[in-house]
Amino acid sequence: HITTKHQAVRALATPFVRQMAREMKIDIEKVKGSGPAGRITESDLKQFKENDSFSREKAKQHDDK
Amino acid sequence: MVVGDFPIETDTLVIGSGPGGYVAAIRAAQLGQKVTVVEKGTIGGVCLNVGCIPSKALISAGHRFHEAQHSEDMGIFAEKVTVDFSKVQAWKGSVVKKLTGGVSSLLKGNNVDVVTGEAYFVDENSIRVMNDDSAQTYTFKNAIIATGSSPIEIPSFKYTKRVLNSTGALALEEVPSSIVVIGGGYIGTELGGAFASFGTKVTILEGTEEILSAGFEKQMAALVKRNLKNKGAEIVTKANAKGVEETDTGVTVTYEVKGEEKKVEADYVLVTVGRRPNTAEIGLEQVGIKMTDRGLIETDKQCRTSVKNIYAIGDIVSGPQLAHKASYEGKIAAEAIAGHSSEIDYLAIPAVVFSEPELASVGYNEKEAKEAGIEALASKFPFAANGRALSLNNTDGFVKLITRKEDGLVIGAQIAGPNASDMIAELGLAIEAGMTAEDIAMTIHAHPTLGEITMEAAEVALGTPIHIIK
Amino acid sequence: MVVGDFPIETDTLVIGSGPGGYVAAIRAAQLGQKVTVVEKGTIGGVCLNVGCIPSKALISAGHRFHEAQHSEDMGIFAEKVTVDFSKVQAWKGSVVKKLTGGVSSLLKGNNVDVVTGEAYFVDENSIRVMNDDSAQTYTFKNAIIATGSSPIEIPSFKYTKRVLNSTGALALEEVPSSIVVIGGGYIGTELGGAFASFGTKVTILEGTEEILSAGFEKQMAALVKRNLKNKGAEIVTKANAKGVEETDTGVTVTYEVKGEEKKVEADYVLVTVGRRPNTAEIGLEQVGIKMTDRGLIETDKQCRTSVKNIYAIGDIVSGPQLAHKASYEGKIAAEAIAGHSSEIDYLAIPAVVFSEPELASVGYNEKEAKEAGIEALASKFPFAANGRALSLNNTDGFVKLITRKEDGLVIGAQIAGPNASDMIAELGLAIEAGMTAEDIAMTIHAHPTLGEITMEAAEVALGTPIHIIK
Ligand SMILES: Cc1cc2nc3c(=O)[nH]c(=O)nc-3n(C[C@H](O)[C@H](O)[C@H](O)COP(=O)(O)OP(=O)(O)OC[C@H]3O[C@@H](n4cnc5c(N)ncnc54)[C@H](O)[C@@H]3O)c2cc1C
Ligand SMILES: Cc1cc2nc3c(=O)[nH]c(=O)nc-3n(C[C@H](O)[C@H](O)[C@H](O)COP(=O)(O)OP(=O)(O)OC[C@H]3O[C@@H](n4cnc5c(N)ncnc54)[C@H](O)[C@@H]3O)c2cc1C
Repeated sequence: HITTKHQAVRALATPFVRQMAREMKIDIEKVKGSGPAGRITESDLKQFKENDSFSREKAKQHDDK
Repeated sequence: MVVGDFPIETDTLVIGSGPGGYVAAIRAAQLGQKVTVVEKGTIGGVCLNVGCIPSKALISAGHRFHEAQHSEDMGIFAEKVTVDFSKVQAWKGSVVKKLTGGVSSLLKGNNVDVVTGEAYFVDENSIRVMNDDSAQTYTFKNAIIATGSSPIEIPSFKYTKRVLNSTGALALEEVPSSIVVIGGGYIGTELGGAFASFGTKVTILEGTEEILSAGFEKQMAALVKRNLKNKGAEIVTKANAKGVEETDTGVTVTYEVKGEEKKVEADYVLVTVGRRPNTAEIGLEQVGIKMTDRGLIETDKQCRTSVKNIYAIGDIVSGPQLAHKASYEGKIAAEAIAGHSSEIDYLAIPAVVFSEPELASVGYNEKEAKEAGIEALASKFPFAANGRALSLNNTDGFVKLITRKEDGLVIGAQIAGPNASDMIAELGLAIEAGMTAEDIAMTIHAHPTLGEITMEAAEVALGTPIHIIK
Repeated sequence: MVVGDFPIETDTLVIGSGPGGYVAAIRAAQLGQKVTVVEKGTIGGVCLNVGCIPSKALISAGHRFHEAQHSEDMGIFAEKVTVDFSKVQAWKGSVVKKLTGGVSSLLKGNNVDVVTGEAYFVDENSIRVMNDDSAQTYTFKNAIIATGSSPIEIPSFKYTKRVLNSTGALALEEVPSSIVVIGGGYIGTELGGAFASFGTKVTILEGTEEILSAGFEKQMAALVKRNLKNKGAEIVTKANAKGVEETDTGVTVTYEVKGEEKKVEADYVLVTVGRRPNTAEIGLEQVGIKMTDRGLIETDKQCRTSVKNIYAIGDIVSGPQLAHKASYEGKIAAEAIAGHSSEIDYLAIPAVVFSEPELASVGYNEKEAKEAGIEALASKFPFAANGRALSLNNTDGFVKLITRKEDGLVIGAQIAGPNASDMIAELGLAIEAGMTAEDIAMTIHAHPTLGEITMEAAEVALGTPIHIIK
């Protein structure tokens, strides 16, 4: 086959947003997209990161207790 | 032969200067690496010298020749149209030279060292480069292998002066009066089509049920077949080429079709049955790089081989053997070496055939979507209902959009028609951006342009096309 | 004249069947409305009959004629190339007929009633339609006005057999040996270019500093000018056309340039100095629809006029006088009537000139971005460095991408070059989708295609172009 697509079902985001996710060390497959057809935007990534560090922070506090 | 005693040091060593190698080298240099490219043949690799570029030049010249003779219905008459094939070849050569010269300047301009010779791995940090009268060792921190591929030779069709591979066919000095093409893949179809435009009697022998069967739909191949037939070509499918007898003036090719043995005579036979990766004679075994069972080099998402400072890109790794895939991987490898997070991360690679009409495809087609278990919708709109296509007097073709049923997400597109090669860009972008049929339908497309066909196909997907009755 | 006693009722009444009207009618019908279209001339309006389509057909035929004679450098020679202009016209007519016939069938297939005659408003719920021998009243719930525009006539150049507007120029029965074009906007440039391709001696008199100055950059106009000059055309800018003297065999046009009065003789003079909206004789005053001071109808984002059940679209409302803008508004109006939330909500309308090279523009250009106070970056890549353009032997042009400095957002693009009309589609979509230069650069574009020029322009924006030295 000379036409290929990478994977059947995967997170939807523009190439730049996918690159950003890699740079932010986010597994883009775990992010919920807010755009049409579930498209992930830059702000979805930021949101995800915030929630993520928030929950890690909380987990850490929990451990400390 | 003098063996250089002192190895030359470099950061990134690239083997091969095709669209994989030279792009990797430039990107690596842009990212601050000291780069050396080793090339045993000509700068630009297969693509620029004996592939993409010269084939498209011949196709364009053939197109001009054909069109000059066939514009009567538009009121344009040409009395006697002739080809001076040596001039065609000279022009083709000038195009190639401009591009390869350009690549050389780009490499120089980016301070990339270009070394002529054949590279052979010594160990994971050094290679030896051999040319006619010397050998020199180079040490490197990282290497990128981009040695490309070569035409497969089948035992019953050893290459000679009249049994040609694509390189030989591209170099012919006159328009052959007849040619047999073995293999109706995109290379055979393109070159066969170019010669048919010049008036050569072309016979294509294809082993499977259909030409262009890898990646293109039957409906698309059918348009190309009809066009080829109008130019006098004969296309024999399910044909098994058996052997060739060669005389001073031509060849007789024997083939079998439906259990019957047949013969066809021609000036030349062109064999285009596939290309094999150039991975056999570069000393990969010295470094223990893992291979797939098909002779390809195994790589990860960053184009890294099993040896962590050695990368491989282009025709020698898995995926379609296409120049733009090689270049894309070249950038990834160079960026990965620079420590960037770049990864092979495309949703779709376009594929184009410069036949008449042109064919272009990106992402899923109907069948592939079904096989992948996606509930998909195929929406088609013909060139014949488009004002621009009519005003170009070129209405043969269609745009077919493949969308996901649940939300209209564009997951693929197939285009057959004039300038399909230009039109596919929009759809590649749409797929990468995760756009829906609505997005395309609501984007204003200029009138009268071929892009309106794409817009209308999107409207067909939504059930509200303007220029077609549902 | 018999006046129908009984008014005929309809849901949505559309006045005019150009690309605004017929598209509105079809969309309204698709949404379940009972639709009547009134057309006083020919189905398809200006665009299909005497505008976009016939002009592009002439341009294509001229292109074929020219190319048949000028492919020697590629090795293709034609001994004697001739034009049978009556055949060109017959072919052009067949293209128009196919499209207008198509629109008629589409209207029929969507159960739209088509009425021939001139519509005149009686009140906000009825119009009278007059034709040669009868008049009939129609009542409607909603109306969409799409009466288009007509060529402006200047007093010193009254239209005659030799003083032509675009419609007259498109209908010429033979290739004129010479023509003077007054007005170097896109219509004058396109038609002048078509005749120049056929060998007519063309003189363009443009009042401002540059041809194509509305919307296209100097650099783009310069390429077109050079091409026109190569075809023997003369272009006089800052020229003030004063008057014309007509004889049986030709015209003498007087104009002033740099304070000097000059004269030029030709077979014909074509006046293309703009188009005025057809809003004067349709009884708008009967319903009290608000107009702008430029004679346009005022509308809101749903194309609604100051009278809430009457809509207006196309050349009679503000914005560029372009067919695709009319069609876009047609859909919005029809959807608004159906109660949808549709609104005029585009980021960019593309504009294309079918000159040689083709010009296409979408979104902001450099100057407009500056004027809008956007810190923008302009990134350019030439066709001459692209393999496809070289293999087409057609390298005149560039892609210029306008991105927002802060984040790389694509906000505009200008293309001059072969197939610019096809290439602009990708960039229109990129703008509507809010994509960045990175997105375009990271999307794989097929090799060798013109789309790679767009990709490279995006890489220029990022500072990492492969095929150009920074
Ligand atoms: C007729 C034809 C038409 C084609 N048309 C198209 C097309 O339209 N679009 C498209 O996308 N693709 C097309 N292709 C395919 C395209 O040419 C290849 O996919 C592309 O060239 C692969 O690039 P690459 O960098 O992997 O290798 P190549 O271009 O094959 O370059 C490899 C280079 O490595 C050098 N090399 C090999 N071994 C060594 C060594 N040991 N030491 C030093 N140097 C070495 C070779 O000399 C060569 O120059 C076409 C191919 C052919 C034959
Ligand atoms: C030579 C030329 C080339 C052009 N090329 C292009 C191009 O390449 N791309 C592009 O986008 N645009 C082009 N245009 C502009 C384009 O044609 C117009 O923008 C477009 O036609 C506007 O569409 P419309 O529906 O508003 O009106 P029109 O197409 O003008 O249609 C209006 C219709 O209304 C009818 N009408 C008027 N009054 C009444 C009445 N009272 N009762 C009944 N019917 C009535 C008229 O007969 C006419 O058929 C070109 C124009 C010209 C002249």
